[in-house]
Amino acid sequence: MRAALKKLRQSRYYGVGLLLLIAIAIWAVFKLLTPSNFGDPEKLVSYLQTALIYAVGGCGLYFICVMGLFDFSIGAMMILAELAAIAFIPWLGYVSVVVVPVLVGLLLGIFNGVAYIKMRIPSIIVTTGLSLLYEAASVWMANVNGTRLPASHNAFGSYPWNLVVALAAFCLCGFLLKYTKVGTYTNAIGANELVAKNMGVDVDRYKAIAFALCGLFVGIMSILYLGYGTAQTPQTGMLSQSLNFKPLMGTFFGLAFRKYGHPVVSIVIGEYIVSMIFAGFVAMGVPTTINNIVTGVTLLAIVTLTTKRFNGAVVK
Amino acid sequence: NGSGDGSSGEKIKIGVSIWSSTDALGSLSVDIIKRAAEALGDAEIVSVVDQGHVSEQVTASIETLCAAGCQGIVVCNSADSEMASAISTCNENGVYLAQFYRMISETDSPEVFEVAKNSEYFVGSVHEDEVGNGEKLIELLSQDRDDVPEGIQKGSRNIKLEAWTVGDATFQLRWQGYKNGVEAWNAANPSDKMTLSEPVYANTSSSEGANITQQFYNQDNTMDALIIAGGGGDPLVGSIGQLANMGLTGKIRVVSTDFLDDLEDQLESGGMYAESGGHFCDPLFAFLLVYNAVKGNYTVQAGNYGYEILFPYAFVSSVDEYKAYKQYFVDQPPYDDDELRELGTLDFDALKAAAAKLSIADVMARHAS
Amino acid sequence: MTDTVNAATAKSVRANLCKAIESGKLRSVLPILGFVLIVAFFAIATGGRLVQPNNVRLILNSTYVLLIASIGVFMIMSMGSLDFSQGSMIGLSCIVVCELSQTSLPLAILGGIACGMVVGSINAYFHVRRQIPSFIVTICMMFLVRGIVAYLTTNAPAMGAGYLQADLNTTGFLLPVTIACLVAFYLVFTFTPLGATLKAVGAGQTAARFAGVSVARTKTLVYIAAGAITGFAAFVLAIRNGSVTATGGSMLETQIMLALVLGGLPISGGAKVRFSNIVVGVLTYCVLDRGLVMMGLQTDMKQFITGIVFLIFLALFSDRESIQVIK
Amino acid sequence: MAKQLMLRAVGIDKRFGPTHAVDHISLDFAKGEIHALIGENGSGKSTFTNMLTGIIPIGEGTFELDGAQIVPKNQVDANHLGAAVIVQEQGTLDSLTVAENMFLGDEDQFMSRGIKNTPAMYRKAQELLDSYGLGRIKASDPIEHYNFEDRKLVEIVKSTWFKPKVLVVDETTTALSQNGRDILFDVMRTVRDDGRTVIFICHDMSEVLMMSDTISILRDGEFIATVSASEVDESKLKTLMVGRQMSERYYREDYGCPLTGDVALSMRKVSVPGQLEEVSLDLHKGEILGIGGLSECGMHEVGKALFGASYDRVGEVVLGDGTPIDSIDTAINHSIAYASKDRDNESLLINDTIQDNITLPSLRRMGLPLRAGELRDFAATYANVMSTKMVGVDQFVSALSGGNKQKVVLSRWLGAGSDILVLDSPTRGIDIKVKADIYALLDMMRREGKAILVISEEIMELIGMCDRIIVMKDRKIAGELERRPDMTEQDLIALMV
Ligand SMILES: Nc1ncnc2c1ncn2[C@@H]1O[C@H](COP(=O)(O)OP(=O)(O)OP(=O)(O)O)[C@@H](O)[C@H]1O
Ligand SMILES: Nc1ncnc2c1ncn2[C@@H]1O[C@H](COP(=O)(O)OP(=O)(O)OP(=O)(O)O)[C@@H](O)[C@H]1O
Ligand SMILES: [Mg+2]
Ligand SMILES: [Mg+2]
Repeated sequence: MRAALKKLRQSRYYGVGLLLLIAIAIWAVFKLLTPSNFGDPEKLVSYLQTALIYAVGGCGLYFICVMGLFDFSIGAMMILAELAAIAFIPWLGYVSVVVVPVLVGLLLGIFNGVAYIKMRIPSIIVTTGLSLLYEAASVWMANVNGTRLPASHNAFGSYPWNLVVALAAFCLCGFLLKYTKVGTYTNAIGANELVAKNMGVDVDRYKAIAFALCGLFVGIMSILYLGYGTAQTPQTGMLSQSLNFKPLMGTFFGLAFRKYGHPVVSIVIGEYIVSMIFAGFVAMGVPTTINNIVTGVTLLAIVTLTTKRFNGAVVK
Repeated sequence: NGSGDGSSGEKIKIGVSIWSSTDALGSLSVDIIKRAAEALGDAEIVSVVDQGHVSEQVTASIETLCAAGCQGIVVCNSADSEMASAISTCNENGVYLAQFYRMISETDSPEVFEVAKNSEYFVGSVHEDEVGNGEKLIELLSQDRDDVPEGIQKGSRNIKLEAWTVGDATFQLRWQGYKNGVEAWNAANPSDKMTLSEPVYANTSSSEGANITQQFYNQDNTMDALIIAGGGGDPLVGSIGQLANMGLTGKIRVVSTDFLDDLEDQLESGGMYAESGGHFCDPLFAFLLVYNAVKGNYTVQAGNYGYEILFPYAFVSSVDEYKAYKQYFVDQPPYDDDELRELGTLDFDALKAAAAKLSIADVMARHAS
Repeated sequence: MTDTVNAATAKSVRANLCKAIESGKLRSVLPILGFVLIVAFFAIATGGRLVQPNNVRLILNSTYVLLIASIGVFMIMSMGSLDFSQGSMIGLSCIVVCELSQTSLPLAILGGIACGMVVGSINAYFHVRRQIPSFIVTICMMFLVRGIVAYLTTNAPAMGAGYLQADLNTTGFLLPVTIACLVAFYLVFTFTPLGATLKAVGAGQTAARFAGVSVARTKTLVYIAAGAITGFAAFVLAIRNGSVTATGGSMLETQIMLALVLGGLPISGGAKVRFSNIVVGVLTYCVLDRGLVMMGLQTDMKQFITGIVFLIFLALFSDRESIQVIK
Repeated sequence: MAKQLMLRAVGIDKRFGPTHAVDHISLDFAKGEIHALIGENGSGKSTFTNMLTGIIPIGEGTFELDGAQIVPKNQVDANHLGAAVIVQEQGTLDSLTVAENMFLGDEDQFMSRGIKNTPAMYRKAQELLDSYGLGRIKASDPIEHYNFEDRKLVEIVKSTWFKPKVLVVDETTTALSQNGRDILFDVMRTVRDDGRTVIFICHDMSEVLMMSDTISILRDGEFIATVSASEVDESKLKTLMVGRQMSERYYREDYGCPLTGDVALSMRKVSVPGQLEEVSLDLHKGEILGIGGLSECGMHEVGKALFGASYDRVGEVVLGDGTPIDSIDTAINHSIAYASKDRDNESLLINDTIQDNITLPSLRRMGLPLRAGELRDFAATYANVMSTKMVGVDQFVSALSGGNKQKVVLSRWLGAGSDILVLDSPTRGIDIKVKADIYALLDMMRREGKAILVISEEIMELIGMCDRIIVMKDRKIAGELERRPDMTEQDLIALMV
């Protein structure tokens, strides 16, 4: 029995299975509480819509969080990328909606990476500082062509195009993690930077690459986010930071289930759980402010359950 | 004493404390104040502080603007009690203060109201009748109409409410208005009752607006109306877009107090049912209140609340109404430079009368040449 | 001949300077120099307005909450941990203070402190006992507690009793209270083993343990104490604002972090932590922020300059040598 | 029969600050041999091989491998050039799969146009594991699924599958069980029989003699001699390694000093999971008690257990008067001192000042308020008692040499007025002069009636300094010896193995 359990735990699908079980359990709770308003197949599909958006961002953050770094500028990057997309529509049309956010994301990602590498300052701090600049830039960008995405350009806000873009992003992320050096090296740097360096991993380079990739995925997320919401107001005073956390939730799931493999799937299911909880609260008609509380508790619980404790561990 | 400085030919220095000068309503509000200052010639906007409606930043912004040498400040605060700090700061520094989009509630915050009354520098408030606005929108929703697209001709009975941030003072009042309206309807029509959902908050984000709309419909596909209480326009854009995506345009009545660029099309297609707006002139009057106080066009006396201007909302619920609104509020400013200069000389009663009079018809009368 | 002597002196001066920079002595006063520079700049740029006594008082008024709340975060960051839940925590404590102020003032203060301690101990439980990185724990808590704050203020802001604002909201009361907090903490930090203990945990948890520092207990107590301090800061906040809305304390955690880093606090904590980081950092942050407003800059420009100055200061202050792995 | 040359080191030299870790070593390694490098701790073995395998840059000199000069930039580069290493520390990384670990830094063979052929990589890794008889390890599993020993075995495969011309095995055996050792030894023999070369670093002389063909001895960074394994025995090797007749005054000279009956600290049936099993001992006042044994015998944990620092300890540690010592806190409060073997991580706050390091455990006993001047004087006093070489007490410990670091550790406990000292490897990596100072200090404290427990890997130190020596083996006490002039290393080694 024990051995079987151990074997199960070691199975490659244990983590994904566990997450799915958690998702189903949460679905069941809401379904029981509000049978008619929640959880029918077509509704389940609609919950996925927002989950997809944040999961794409979560994939990007995964590259840097796995190294123990963080990027506090993704909210500002996203806003700037979206506004840039809107700004160039008159010249580029649909191309602007797809290409510009990705380029802006990538560019700012590279910028973050280079600043972090060159200045040798903790990433949380450096990206917070840079987010101030990006926020300021988003105000200027908003002056170019306003803050609204024309309805004629919102195909990426709904099925099937959002799914196409999201799936492409997930595949790209999975591919990068499994079929390029980036995945291996970011993991290796996360596990032990000094050992990785000794193995010939150019640590600085791969950290910069990870930041660039994070930016790239935030750019892709911006396509979906803008398509879905079709408007974006510039934000200042670090208010853009509130946009950091939804993608981060997914990344936390990805990290918590990392040791079981399949980080991308974990991120997507994780975001789906978050999205489902929100929908569940709307369905029950209870104040959705509780949603934040429940999301916080769920996340803490999951991280707690998946954290292995050992004596004398140095945790910061 | 700050107010003494302005006499020697220098410009009158006015500061603005606002939640954000970069979002839709915020930038309109700041622009109209700046334009007025320019037109008047002898006033300058020293600084605009974005405080994000975070209480401590609101109080800090008043202190900073006083330190910056302002003679008058206009503020859109987030909670009544912040005004107690703000007013005492202004009292100490001899700086005139007026609120826009806000007023101090005598019933909810009697102490703050008292502070305002006792101040010689709190000039007063310009605000909309938010409760009335809420009631009016519900009234519009309840009516059967035949001059609108087919799917939304019948009066609404199942209304969903989308808000922006939790606990925002303006939202509280509008919400009260919605509730009053629903109650009034239900009292009058016990056999045909109306329901209003709990508010769900979209945080001024269009994506969250879209998501909420989707979840409202998921929860209850018999909904026939959606109120987007505000949030600067983004949540509204997101919600309308989502309804369009779900093929529900022209099937669910959408009302809001935020204005859209493409309102005409939306009204035509049934994407929108009605809107209240035009309130972006409100900061202008707060500015004028302070400006005139600094100039000495009237004095602020301790012992009464100060000057209060109840700013009228413009309601738009048909294409024709919008056309007029667009011509006189959007395409050209409701006051031209000469008129602004004229407003800058008025005493309070005249100012109040001017504000009360502002409507589409009023602008039409002044500008139709 | 004198030339060579001069050259030699110049050389030795330069060598000494290099040495001073290397040994980190100069680096530890750089933030103070930065502060002086910023004050001097804005004093000139605002035509002396910044340093007029009355305006100094006005600017100080808005620093009290930040100064007090920074003490707790300072302790946490000295140990190399982080706390992002401060903003939500102060919001919640402030609600408690406001509600209890209707009953009695001492009860309100104690209630606020107790509330902060509860949140702090939850942070401590997950971080210390469950060994989850503080970054993750406190971000989750930030969400969770913000949700509670929003829930409690859904229908109306939590209103404090009138006397809070009417009687206590004066420089004459708040400034001494803030100074008292800072002095009290300074005394405890400098003249008891607390300071050495915090730095030791930041410099190396394992080694600190073998030198008799109970790391788990220290961390737990510090998180709880930081909660208590934040709870007290919530009392000051309640005095200044009179009520709490759903956004009460929003972004405070980021402001504190930026301020402390501007004050020269190494984000990994440890030996180079100084009490002056708190005061210098908060004042620099506030002078920068308020100074730009006083110069009449637009939001976007103001923000842009803040960002640039922040990054420049960082690049100059941060001590890169002693950290091998920068996260 | 002259063997062909595989590797020639010419004038290899490395300094760390003033430490001359490797002093112009020239050495030849033949094809088809297992060539042991032996020498005391700190004699430069690892530094030498680390330069060969790209872990640290070469200071001076050249390596010629199979006729061509090599200058490896990093470990992977060295692998490509034909030199590989298995180190003692864990060299595999969490959160990578077994295969990713095996090919870390060496993915290029599976890359085409930037795309990694992961299935091919897994297949190849699995084939390699199978060929080493490690089929139970799955190449696609995350490495966390395996225990320390299995991970070590993965490292062995990782460093040898590509048939390096020179394989360095640096103190790897201590990490392995018998079974793992057998696998490693097989690998080493295969390499040799294949006509390639193994450089074998090991402190266990019997293993050295069993496995190697040629033995080179280093001492204090200098090359001493190369001998054929068949021509020497352990004692000869030891003499070569130590290379000096112990001066009479180096260790203490007295014998037959009777033990006081006063027990200062005792352990009763103490077990620590995986480390100790039912160990009991008494430490008396005025004695130096030595604990010896091979690596991994559990002796280091004895020190931690006595200091209240072990996790999950069962059994009791009590003072002479019966006061239980259950935490570091109580230990320090009852004047117990502890210096860890892992000086940089467990003894010293490396990134902190000398002053902070010395005063930290004593703060609790100083009256409040603490005064900066007093603290500084306190630190300076005790640092000077130990004649620590430093710029000042506000210097960072990280900038000190190994010996001075240890002096700071001892100053700290002198300052704390400790009566019971538990010292783990007190002279590890320390030069003769400082060693002698430390020995003198220990002897003086003994005579003052303090109780001292010395855990040491250096047998001579135990014989020279201790009143009693407890030898440990496999987490248990294997025997105890009384101090006597004619004790030999063999007496202890007999108990250890
Ligand atoms: N990175 C370093 N910085 C400073 N000194 C070093 C460094 N690495 C080694 N040393 C010093 O160089 C000398 C040789 O060390 P090395 O590790 O090569 O010895 P070793 O023979 O391998 O010892 P052991 O048997 O303990 O492993 C020692 O005095 C050591 O303290
Ligand atoms: N890890 C290190 N990092 C930086 N500098 C070091 C390091 N180790 C040693 N040093 C420098 O080298 C100098 C000598 O250190 P080292 O340990 O080599 O001395 P040593 O001659 O072996 O003395 P001791 O016998 O006391 O160990 C130190 O003063 C220090 O400046
Ligand atoms: Mg070695
Ligand atoms: Mg040394």
